[in-house]
Amino acid sequence: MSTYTCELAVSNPDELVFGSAPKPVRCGFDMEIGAGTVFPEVNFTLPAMEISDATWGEVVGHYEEMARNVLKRAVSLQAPGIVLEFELLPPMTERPEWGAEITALLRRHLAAAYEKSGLKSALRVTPTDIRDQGKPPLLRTGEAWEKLKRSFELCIAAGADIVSIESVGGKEVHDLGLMYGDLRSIVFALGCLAPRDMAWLWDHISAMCAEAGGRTVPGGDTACGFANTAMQLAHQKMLPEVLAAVVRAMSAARSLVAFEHGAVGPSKDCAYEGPILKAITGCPISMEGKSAACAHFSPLGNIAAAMCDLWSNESVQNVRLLSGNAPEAYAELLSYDCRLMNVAARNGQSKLLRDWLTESDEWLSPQAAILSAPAAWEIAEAIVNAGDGYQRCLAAGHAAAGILRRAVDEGRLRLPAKELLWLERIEAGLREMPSAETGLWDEMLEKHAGVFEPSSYGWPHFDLGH
Amino acid sequence: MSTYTCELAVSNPDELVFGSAPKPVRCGFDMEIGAGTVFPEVNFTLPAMEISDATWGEVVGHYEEMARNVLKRAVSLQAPGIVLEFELLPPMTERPEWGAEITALLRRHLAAAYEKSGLKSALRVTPTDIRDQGKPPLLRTGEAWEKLKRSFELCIAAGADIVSIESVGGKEVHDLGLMYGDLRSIVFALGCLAPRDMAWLWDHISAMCAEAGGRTVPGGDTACGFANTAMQLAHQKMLPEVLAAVVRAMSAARSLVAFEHGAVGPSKDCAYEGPILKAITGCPISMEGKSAACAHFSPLGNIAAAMCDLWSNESVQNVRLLSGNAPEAYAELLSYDCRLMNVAARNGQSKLLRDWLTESDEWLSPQAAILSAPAAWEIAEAIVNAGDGYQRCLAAGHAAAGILRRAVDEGRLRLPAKELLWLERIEAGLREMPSAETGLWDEMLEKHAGVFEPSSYGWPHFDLGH
Amino acid sequence: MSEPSRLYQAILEGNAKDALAITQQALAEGANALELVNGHMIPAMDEVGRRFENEDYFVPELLLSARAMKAALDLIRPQLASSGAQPAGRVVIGTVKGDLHDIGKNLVASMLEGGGFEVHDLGADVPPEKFIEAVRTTGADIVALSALLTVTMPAMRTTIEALSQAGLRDRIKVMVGGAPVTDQYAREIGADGYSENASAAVALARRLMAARTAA
Amino acid sequence: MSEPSRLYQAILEGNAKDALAITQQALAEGANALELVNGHMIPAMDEVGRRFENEDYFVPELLLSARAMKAALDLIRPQLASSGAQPAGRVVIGTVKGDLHDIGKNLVASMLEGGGFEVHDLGADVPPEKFIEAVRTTGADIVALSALLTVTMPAMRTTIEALSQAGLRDRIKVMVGGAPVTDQYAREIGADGYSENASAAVALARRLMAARTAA
Ligand SMILES: [Zn+2]
Ligand SMILES: [Zn+2]
Ligand SMILES: [Zn+2]
Repeated sequence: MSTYTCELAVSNPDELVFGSAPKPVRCGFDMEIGAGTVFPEVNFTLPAMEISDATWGEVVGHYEEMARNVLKRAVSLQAPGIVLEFELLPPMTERPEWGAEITALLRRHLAAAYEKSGLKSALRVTPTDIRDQGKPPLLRTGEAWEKLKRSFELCIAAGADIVSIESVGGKEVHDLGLMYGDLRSIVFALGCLAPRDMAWLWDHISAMCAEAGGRTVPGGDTACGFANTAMQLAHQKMLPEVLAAVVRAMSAARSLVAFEHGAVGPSKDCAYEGPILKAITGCPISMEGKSAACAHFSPLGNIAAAMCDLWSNESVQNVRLLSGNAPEAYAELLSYDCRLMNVAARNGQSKLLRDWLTESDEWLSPQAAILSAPAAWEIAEAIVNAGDGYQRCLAAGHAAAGILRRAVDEGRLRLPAKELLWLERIEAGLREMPSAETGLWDEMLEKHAGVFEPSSYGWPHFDLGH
Repeated sequence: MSTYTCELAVSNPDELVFGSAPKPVRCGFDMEIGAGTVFPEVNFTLPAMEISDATWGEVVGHYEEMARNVLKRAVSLQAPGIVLEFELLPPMTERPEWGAEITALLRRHLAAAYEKSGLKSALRVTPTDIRDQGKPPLLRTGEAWEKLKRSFELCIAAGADIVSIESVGGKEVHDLGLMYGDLRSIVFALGCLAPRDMAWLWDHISAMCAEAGGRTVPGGDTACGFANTAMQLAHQKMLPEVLAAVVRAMSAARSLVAFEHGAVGPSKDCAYEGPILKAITGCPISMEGKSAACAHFSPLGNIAAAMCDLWSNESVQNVRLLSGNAPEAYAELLSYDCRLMNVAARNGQSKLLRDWLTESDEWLSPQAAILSAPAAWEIAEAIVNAGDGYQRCLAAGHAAAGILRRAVDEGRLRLPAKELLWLERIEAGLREMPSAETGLWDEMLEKHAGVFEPSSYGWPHFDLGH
Repeated sequence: MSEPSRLYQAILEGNAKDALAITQQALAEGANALELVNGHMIPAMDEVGRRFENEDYFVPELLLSARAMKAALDLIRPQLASSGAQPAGRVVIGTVKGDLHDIGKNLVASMLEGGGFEVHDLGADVPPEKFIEAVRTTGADIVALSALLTVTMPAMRTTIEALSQAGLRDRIKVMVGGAPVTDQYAREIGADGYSENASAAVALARRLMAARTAA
Repeated sequence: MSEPSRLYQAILEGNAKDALAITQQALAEGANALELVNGHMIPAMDEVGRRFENEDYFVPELLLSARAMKAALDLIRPQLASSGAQPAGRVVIGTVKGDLHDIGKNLVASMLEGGGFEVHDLGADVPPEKFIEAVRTTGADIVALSALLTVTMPAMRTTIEALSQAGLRDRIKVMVGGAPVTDQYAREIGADGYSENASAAVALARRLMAARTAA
């Protein structure tokens, strides 16, 4: 049922600004996302603790407390609206009833705040993709998939307004590719495996939302397990930044597939490839940056906000800070970040603030350099002009490497020698890739025998052509 | 040796912007504060733990870890410079050698980062004002003062680049004034008691800096124990916000005294009265707002940044977050906040961003309404046009109440009935105050007998006139 | 009985002068002291607490009411004592060693007094020995500990341990509070209860008294 | 002896093909297996570790070197075994129960192998019983536990407790690591050591082996 997107939703980079998306999304309690206002998306999780029958009461207590505090803060700061994200922990997907119970709990809090204080809100629920348990992982059959499916069904029934996932199809190969700096495996994972799993998975997720009556919005997917893994390894100096940058761009070709199979946004916060997706699909995006420093460091602190429609802290544990509990503190921080963006928008100056947010980071890191509005737009255009998932992935890689090369040549981006060496390796590696994925399958089936399960990706019965 | 400041350092509100102060301060490792760039000021403290001989090794380990992580982050984000604040915990002032040991440790880390990575930096050290131990507190004699003095001496010798204090003179009366909403006691504390202690104390602090050779800068004081107490009680709905706003304005008349007795800035982060001080003295100021939500909530998240020269997180404990330890996460957050301000400044648009930061908060809280550049300037002008400390305090109170009243009358600021009632009470209370402090002393000596020690404020031998 | 209704009103409005005058007159007219307290004064303070909880009252209103209540109560106390009436409970309260902040603690003390408790306020920076001594001399039912700094929180644990070692732990209930304190921390250090704010503290103290009687 | 110098170089450059060929030739020419390992291969991996620590090498360079080392080592192993040579130590490694992440653990495993340790990698989501069984069957000196999620950290404690209950705790050293793990947490749960990153893990393993021998 797939059709590849062949043109961009925005006609030039200057149409890409925070708060506004060509296709806003209505959901939850009177929320309209991407229609001119940036809203905070507050993500919270448990402190270090075991999740078991014995501790379940305590778990519920944590979520009660977090919801209460976050919403109290949003009301007190007169936030124009708020999205809560509940990212299920693995045991809550393993036992789908648990995830559904917390979903219902959070939804109750949102309903009460809407009724009592008129606070607009929506609840995003993100089951854990637990299908990576097997070696090789089984994606389309077996207990893990059954539980994951059930988790979506129950969370949708329990009141999720938006559902998302960080899907893992292809990650088993991508991890190895990253660790060995092996571009062929990376491209195979992002361009051949992941899109096939995404298409299959998102057809299911969209169908579940539709079957439940359609009030739950299929949000989007994130290349978290791919591009954020690369970003974190780069942050720890384990991988070159240029590789992380190129992986990020290529991952957009993968994450796009969710939108081609039913997702309508807001995309998931940790999908830093969001601006590229927004340029292609016109759907609103959630982003995270400096105010997610509680969850991870990044060279994208400000630039990540430049085109966001939701602004998130990614994840913070319910630990005590001096002011109060951390989720409440982050609700405050995000609210003020959003206020500033919304003031600029109110004054007709979104683009100016966007450009400052961009200038702040753009040339201090290759990972930032490929996420400016012009760069995201250029990569987006390369993607829609390419053929199948594999070719889109390659096109994104070429575009990103080209952006970096130009910036280096023109002296805007200064890179240490070891990064330059890797940029050359990547350019060469991309040039050496076969022009069609058919040229890659046999090599990869042999090289990664036992690492991935071909039938999880429909092999050998899928259509390799466009 | 006091001379009252009689004119403003800036000629109109539009000269009040972030990053630039008429009188920049040079200190530490090649830092120039207020000369065009906003720098992060990272404040950190211990997690909940006992400080004793037995735990001292662990204490030192925490500070080592915090310094290492914060500086690593600043280098990694290419911060143009950074200020670390070490706020001594009470036991570290009680045993001055402890505070000095940590000071030396932090200074070593700054020196190493400067040498290895060229990171510009300065170390602010803030001994605890432990003179409030007695009932009534003895401010000018006794063990507490001796230890406090020794703490300053040793920390200066150990390498503090900037020293500050949150002085407590007058707080014993102010606390009671706040709790009973008793404006006469509040004005007496802020206008009569506190300025006398400040003058005496800052003469000593400035002299200690000068005697040690002058490389340590006397930074400034904060009305934290007064106006932030009121802000926190207002946040908890224990006090009206309008009272907190008027107390904030009046507290500027108090904090100004430090500058008239040797302080040159940067003022202390938690002194939200900073913009008023900057307008009067031209000295650079440190401020905190949304990125200090780890330490306390406030209705001043963005507006607090509008005129800052250092941007601080106030205080964060060395607890673990998902990304790493909290002080490192806050170093990242502040760095990005500063980058945005510095980008706007580089583009010649400081005033525009300042106005957005202001518009974000200004009419959502009376406490914000009195901190816009025009409001701060108006209060500053009222202060310098008044006579002695008492009259300056009253003038600031009148100015703030006037700003709120105009905003209410003109419909910009909407207040609930119970806040309006208190605004009226405050206006009436201010009108009923005697025109000179001589009319207040007997009443207060009787009312607060045993609460404050008159000789701690020089009574009866001080000059009550200008 | 219009006088005590006026007493209720005077306390609610925080008018100490009126509260005193009305009480004086009522006593002169032979009103029952216990009935004045239980029928009018404590209900007035309950209403004050309710308004505070609802955010209709700020602290100053609450404290002025507590002050009015206390003024009237001081007048009545001799009659109460001679009639053998007991306070709602006896509380020893203080901010633990090393901690000099006491705004929150003062609030709790006032609210408890307003709630009919006999309160012995030891002030701030109170070492464990002083709590022990106070429990012994006052026959306290409850010890209320406050801490405002994270670095002084461990002193709460030390104080509770000292009470145990002194053999007093079973005789009393311990309640704790203060900005950095959490319910979980309270349980960890073996306190009997935790209160998030001053007016919840009264309800907690009443619960602890009930549990004490039940036990 | 130019061949082993070339072996050092081949490992440093991560060239498995060369490393294999050189080793083969050296063995054919009668080189001493133990001398090849200790004199050239382990020093090469130490240099790789140093470069990684200095941020001159990224992980791919490091892993390619480790892979080259392993290829050469596999070739030599029969000779080593017959000469009675021992590995630097035997390590059982795995990510604890509930945790599916294993990039960090894989890195540590590779580095340890590169450092001359015999490594038994149990993979991810490993229950305590499997660690116990592996310790028994391999005669491990060290158990290395990894956790990447805060919610799975408690499983580290459970695993250590299970090793104690199985009576194995005294025979082995336990080292732990992973993003959310801290030195303090390691001490709390009774681990013998904590490592912040993969290359520090080798140094830690060596220290633990030395402590083991000394004890
Ligand atoms: Zn993610
Ligand atoms: Zn302060
Ligand atoms: Zn501070």
